Amino acid sequence: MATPDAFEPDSATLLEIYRRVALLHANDERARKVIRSGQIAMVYYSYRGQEVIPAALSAALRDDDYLCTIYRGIHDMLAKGFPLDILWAELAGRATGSCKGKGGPMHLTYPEKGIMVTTGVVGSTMPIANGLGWAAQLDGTDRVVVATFGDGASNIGAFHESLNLAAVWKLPVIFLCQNNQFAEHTTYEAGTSAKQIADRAQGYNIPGVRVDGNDPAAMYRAAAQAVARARAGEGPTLIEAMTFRFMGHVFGDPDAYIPKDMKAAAMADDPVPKFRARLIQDGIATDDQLSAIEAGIEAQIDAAVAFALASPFPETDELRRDVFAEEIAA
Amino acid sequence: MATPDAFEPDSATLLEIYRRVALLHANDERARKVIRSGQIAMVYYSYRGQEVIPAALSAALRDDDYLCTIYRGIHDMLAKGFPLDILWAELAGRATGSCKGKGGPMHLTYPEKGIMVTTGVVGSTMPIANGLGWAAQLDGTDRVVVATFGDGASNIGAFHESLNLAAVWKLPVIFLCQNNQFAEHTTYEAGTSAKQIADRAQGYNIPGVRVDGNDPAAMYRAAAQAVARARAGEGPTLIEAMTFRFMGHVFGDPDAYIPKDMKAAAMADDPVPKFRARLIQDGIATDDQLSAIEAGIEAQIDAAVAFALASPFPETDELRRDVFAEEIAA
Amino acid sequence: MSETSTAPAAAKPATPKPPTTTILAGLSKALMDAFAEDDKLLALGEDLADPEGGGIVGVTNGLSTRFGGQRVRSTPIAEQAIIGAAIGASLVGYKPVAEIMLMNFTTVAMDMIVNHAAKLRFMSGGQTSVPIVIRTMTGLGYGSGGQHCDYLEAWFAHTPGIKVVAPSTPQDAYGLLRSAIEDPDPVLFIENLPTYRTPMPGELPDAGHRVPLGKAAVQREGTDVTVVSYSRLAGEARAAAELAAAEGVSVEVIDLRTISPWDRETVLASARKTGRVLIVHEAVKAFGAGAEIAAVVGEELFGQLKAPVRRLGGAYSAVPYSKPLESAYAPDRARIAAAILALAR
Amino acid sequence: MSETSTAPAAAKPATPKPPTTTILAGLSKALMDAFAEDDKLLALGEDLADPEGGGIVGVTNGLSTRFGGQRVRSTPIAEQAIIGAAIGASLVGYKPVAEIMLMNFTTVAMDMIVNHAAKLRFMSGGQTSVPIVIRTMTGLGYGSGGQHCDYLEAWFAHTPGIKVVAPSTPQDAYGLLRSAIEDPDPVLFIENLPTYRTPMPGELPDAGHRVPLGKAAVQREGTDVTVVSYSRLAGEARAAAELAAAEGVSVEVIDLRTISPWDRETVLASARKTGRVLIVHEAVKAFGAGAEIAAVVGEELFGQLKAPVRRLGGAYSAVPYSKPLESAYAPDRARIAAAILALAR
Ligand SMILES: Cc1ncc(C[n+]2csc(CCOP(=O)(O)OP(=O)(O)O)c2C)c(N)n1
Ligand SMILES: Cc1ncc(C[n+]2csc(CCOP(=O)(O)OP(=O)(O)O)c2C)c(N)n1
Ligand SMILES: [Mg+2]
Ligand SMILES: [Mg+2]
Repeated sequence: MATPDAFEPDSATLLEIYRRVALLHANDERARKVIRSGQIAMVYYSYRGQEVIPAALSAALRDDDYLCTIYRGIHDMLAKGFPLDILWAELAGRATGSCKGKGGPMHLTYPEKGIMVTTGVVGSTMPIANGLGWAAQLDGTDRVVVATFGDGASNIGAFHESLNLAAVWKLPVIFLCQNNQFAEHTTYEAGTSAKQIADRAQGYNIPGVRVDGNDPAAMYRAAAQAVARARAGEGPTLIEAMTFRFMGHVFGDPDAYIPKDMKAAAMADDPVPKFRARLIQDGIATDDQLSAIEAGIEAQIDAAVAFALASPFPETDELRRDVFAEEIAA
Repeated sequence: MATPDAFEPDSATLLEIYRRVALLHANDERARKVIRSGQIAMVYYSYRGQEVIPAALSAALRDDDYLCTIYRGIHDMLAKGFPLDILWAELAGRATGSCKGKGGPMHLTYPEKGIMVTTGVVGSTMPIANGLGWAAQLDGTDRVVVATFGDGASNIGAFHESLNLAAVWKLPVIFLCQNNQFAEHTTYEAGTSAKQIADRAQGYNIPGVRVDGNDPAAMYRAAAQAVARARAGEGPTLIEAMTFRFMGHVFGDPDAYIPKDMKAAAMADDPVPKFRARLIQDGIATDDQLSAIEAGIEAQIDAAVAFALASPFPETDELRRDVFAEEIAA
Repeated sequence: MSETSTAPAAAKPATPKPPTTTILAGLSKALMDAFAEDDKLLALGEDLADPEGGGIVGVTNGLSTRFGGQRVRSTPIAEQAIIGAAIGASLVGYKPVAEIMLMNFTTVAMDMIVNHAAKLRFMSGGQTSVPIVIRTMTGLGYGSGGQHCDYLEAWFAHTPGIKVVAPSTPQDAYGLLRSAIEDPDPVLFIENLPTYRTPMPGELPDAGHRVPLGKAAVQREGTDVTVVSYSRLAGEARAAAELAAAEGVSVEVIDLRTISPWDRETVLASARKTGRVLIVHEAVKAFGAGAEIAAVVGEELFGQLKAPVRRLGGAYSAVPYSKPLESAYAPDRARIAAAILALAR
Repeated sequence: MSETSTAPAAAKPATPKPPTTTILAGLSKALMDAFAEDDKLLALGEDLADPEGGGIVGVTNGLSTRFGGQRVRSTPIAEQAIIGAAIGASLVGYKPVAEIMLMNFTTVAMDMIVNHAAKLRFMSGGQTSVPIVIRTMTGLGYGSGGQHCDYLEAWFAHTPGIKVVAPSTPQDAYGLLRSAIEDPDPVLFIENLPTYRTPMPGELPDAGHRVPLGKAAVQREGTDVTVVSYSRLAGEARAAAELAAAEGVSVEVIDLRTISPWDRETVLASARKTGRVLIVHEAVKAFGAGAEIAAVVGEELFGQLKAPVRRLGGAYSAVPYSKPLESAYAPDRARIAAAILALAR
């Protein structure tokens, strides 16, 4: 197996990661703005602060790789290529949404880019990801599957059953823990016994890697190495990507349970401007180039929000459709 | 923390362990004989070959310590002091059984000796054991709790949730895995990814100990050390006790899935006669002394079986009792 | 209160606003009072203790500060471990109140609840018992979609050995929770999330107040139609009864309060009187708890009813996200009133 | 066959013994035939492949040898992982048949079954679907006690998005399993363990045989009483019908076969004809599937029935171990016959 260094991102890759980071960042800012404005009411789990993880990960993935993600997963999905217009239409509960308005923010799905499941139940990405990995194995493709989940989710039974099965079956699944150090209001220490979640990999005899998820190059290396391992048929990897969520658990959370200095330190180290400055400093892009990228993103989001708000709500008949393949009688 | 050597069993302890081994051994032989004779029909999970584990463990426990065990758990219970007469009456489904005949072999209970739960659901001893440990903590006693389970059970979600909670809460619980190398018909390797189950302890930052469960002194040392740790308020231990079940999964299992030489080797190394010979060789007991113990046990079992078979079956009214504290209306 | 004290002296005397309180307050007070009376009470669940904010909605706010972090403990996200710990402690004299944050998450703890909590008394021949309360919240109305607001009471009502309770008023929330805690057997206690903070008439009861398990409340008397409901929809049924009254139909509203064991006597007595029964719940109608009630009413009062027993319930689908669909999913006061009028016709 | 060929030539010609087969054989053949026809079929579960004995009861015996260890896989003891793997593979074109060894162990996989398998089509707005079959066995009669033989079909019938099937004959076992596998949505397939090997009349169907989901079978025609049942107790109902016939009561026996969606038309047509309905299942009576059927029959045929709809079901307790209690727990042919006679009176 190659060492992580073999997976060093080049400049083009870093720029591509930044493009995704900028998109994720702008979209989260917009989502909170739209909620505050009252234009869309939704239960929203901000991922602000965690953008680098999926941006770097997805740069190591292909479109036909699969993703299973969670309620706090819009960053994962956007990075994987979820189209903005049908995302926003779904958030707004419109008939034009990816799920016709039936799923909502916690159940976004877009198989065309491999975004197969979004779940609101802690831990439940992992068992399903294994099935997608089994399918890839049977298909004889080198597709990989990513299951993302939080630090808190590493304590639930589904985590254990899934990592064990993936290891025994040598499935091409990457278990990506986004360790933002809180599970709702509970600190890492109050819920999690392991010194670090990556330690749990030993119990499945698979690699366990802890990485600074806010460091684009480090995150890319870890992801690319796990992807290479999975594509080669060598089995699953557990990645623990360290990060922090800036906006509390759910929109409106006053987050009094977060020590003030901890939060201040994390926000002072905001990975988005830091990455941006780094690109300029390293001569990978100019301020103007990045600003142009960002402006383009804002325009796309504008259009998507407008599309969503102009779209119709679903007919109540939809309650009878998609329960089964065949429509249910009225 | 003292090293395992500090817990070396003395001669009296070894003899006491043998007394329990002999009881367990004789009772299993009798159970299979009684089933074959047609006197009692029951689904029976023989523990033949695993006797040393609970015999040595229970020598390190007190009567007021708690035990949660499984369908293959009669050895655990007898070692902990389950009375033979109400055991047999329960096996026979009689009103005089410990559970009035309602529980049967998979749900034996005897709180007077701390035998709190017997479950037929794989993994389910562990979550409940934690609650008993919490109670001990709250009571301010130094009671400990043992949850026993099989190697296969180490792959189910309840295992993971329980070890994590016990570790975070520093509960006085000993997680005792009786690794007989098969889960029903599935080999260790086909179901379990860990190199050894003890490795999983690292994921909870607790001690994980692998021991030859068929070696009375080694098993006693491991158990006594875990008990001492729990009593001292230092938290849980995971013990993986290596063993083998001689009679397949359930009475009548032709066990074609067990490699013949593996089984032959295990049976040639039967821990019961080996321990017996060792005691004589080491001058801890004479053949006559041990024979006298064994004869006494046979007589007790005779009496218990006779008691059971002479006892009445429960009245069908019992269906309305013990559903709730208050009897249900007819 | 502030209204009367700040009213200008010259104004005509303000009619004192009738007091209101909330289900959330009722639940919190019930826990506080019960913990103060019995030091064998424990509480556990995710984010339940004060360092974690005293519960995600605040029901247990203050409890750990007052009664200590050993008795009131936040847990990892591990529902099997939560219920297991509650069961274990209850086997040896404690009375744990376990919280499963949302009812949909009972799905990861069903083995502990159904195969263990509900059965250990029976399987042990009465040697052990499991006096636990499992508090859980649910209910649609806030756009949480398919995995966060199911009503699954029918599963537990179908499980011998566990009782199922669901209050619809602050006073009942108090009295039922106190009774559930005192009950010697496991009780599943279902709380409606969207109405936690809805102001409702009356004051918080004092510490002696109990509502016995298994006893329904006739919340409104009437002669033409009996509506049987529970949880949030009992409130909608009361509102529907007023709408129907305006159309000249006299409605008796029964809030079951306990779903299992349910109060047959009260329901049958009312049905005998009115001859027309409508059962309403938010859970999926098909194979819902209402079916059992309809089956028993139909059987016991065969030939004595004036109309078929009708049921309203949730649609046969997952709960949808989009607001218009979510609103159409479950019965509301208008649909209940329409069903009442159709029955009375 | 051996009987006729070994009969001495001089003996009077032996009446050929009518052929018999078993549910176990029906299930095994259904899997073999289906796997041979569609290489997207997968199977997984504990001890299911041939190195592990081809299933603890042998239903899948030979499958992995014939179709390969990649398609037919034994799993760790991890029911969430089993159902999760089935769901995942089904999302991208495979058709997994997952086995949960005993129905009581669905309790550790309810999240996967209820929150995911049953809901993903709806929540994704039809973009994904979950064409899996979950085979599970259950049923009392062999002294397994409280945690190994519950019938929990009512839980799943109450869950929109999953179908529930339970055969009572070898031919239906074959035809229903084939249809369940071909169905584009998740199907819970309930097998009765104690009758797996009971010889039953008829031969194994050939590969074209299908029994449509949602269609009941009128297994015996009659005019006085309709008995509705499924799974093992449909067989007891047929036997009870003969006992009742001896007393001059003509019984129509309906085997639902599919519990959700159930065949209202067939049940209502029969009920209209006989005017008397008895519903029988092994599951706990209270809040059982029978309640839905009774509620619908009572509602649809209000004023047209000759007697109240009656139900027989399991006692309100955990399943007891002791033989006399176990025998008293669920209806048998004698109790069913007695209920038929009481209804007809
Ligand atoms: C089985 C289950 N239990 C509880 C919840 C409620 N819940 C939603 S998010 C959450 C915290 C999850 O924390 P973590 O896994 O660290 O992810 P994060 O939200 O920090 O991204 C909890 C407890 C749930 N959704 N599912
Ligand atoms: C949740 C659950 N799944 C499946 C089973 C069926 N089952 C009973 S025993 C057993 C094997 C357990 O193996 P192991 O844990 O190694 O214990 P052993 O029987 O070897 O002592 C299985 C799969 C069960 N009882 N519970
Ligand atoms: Mg987190
Ligand atoms: Mg084993």
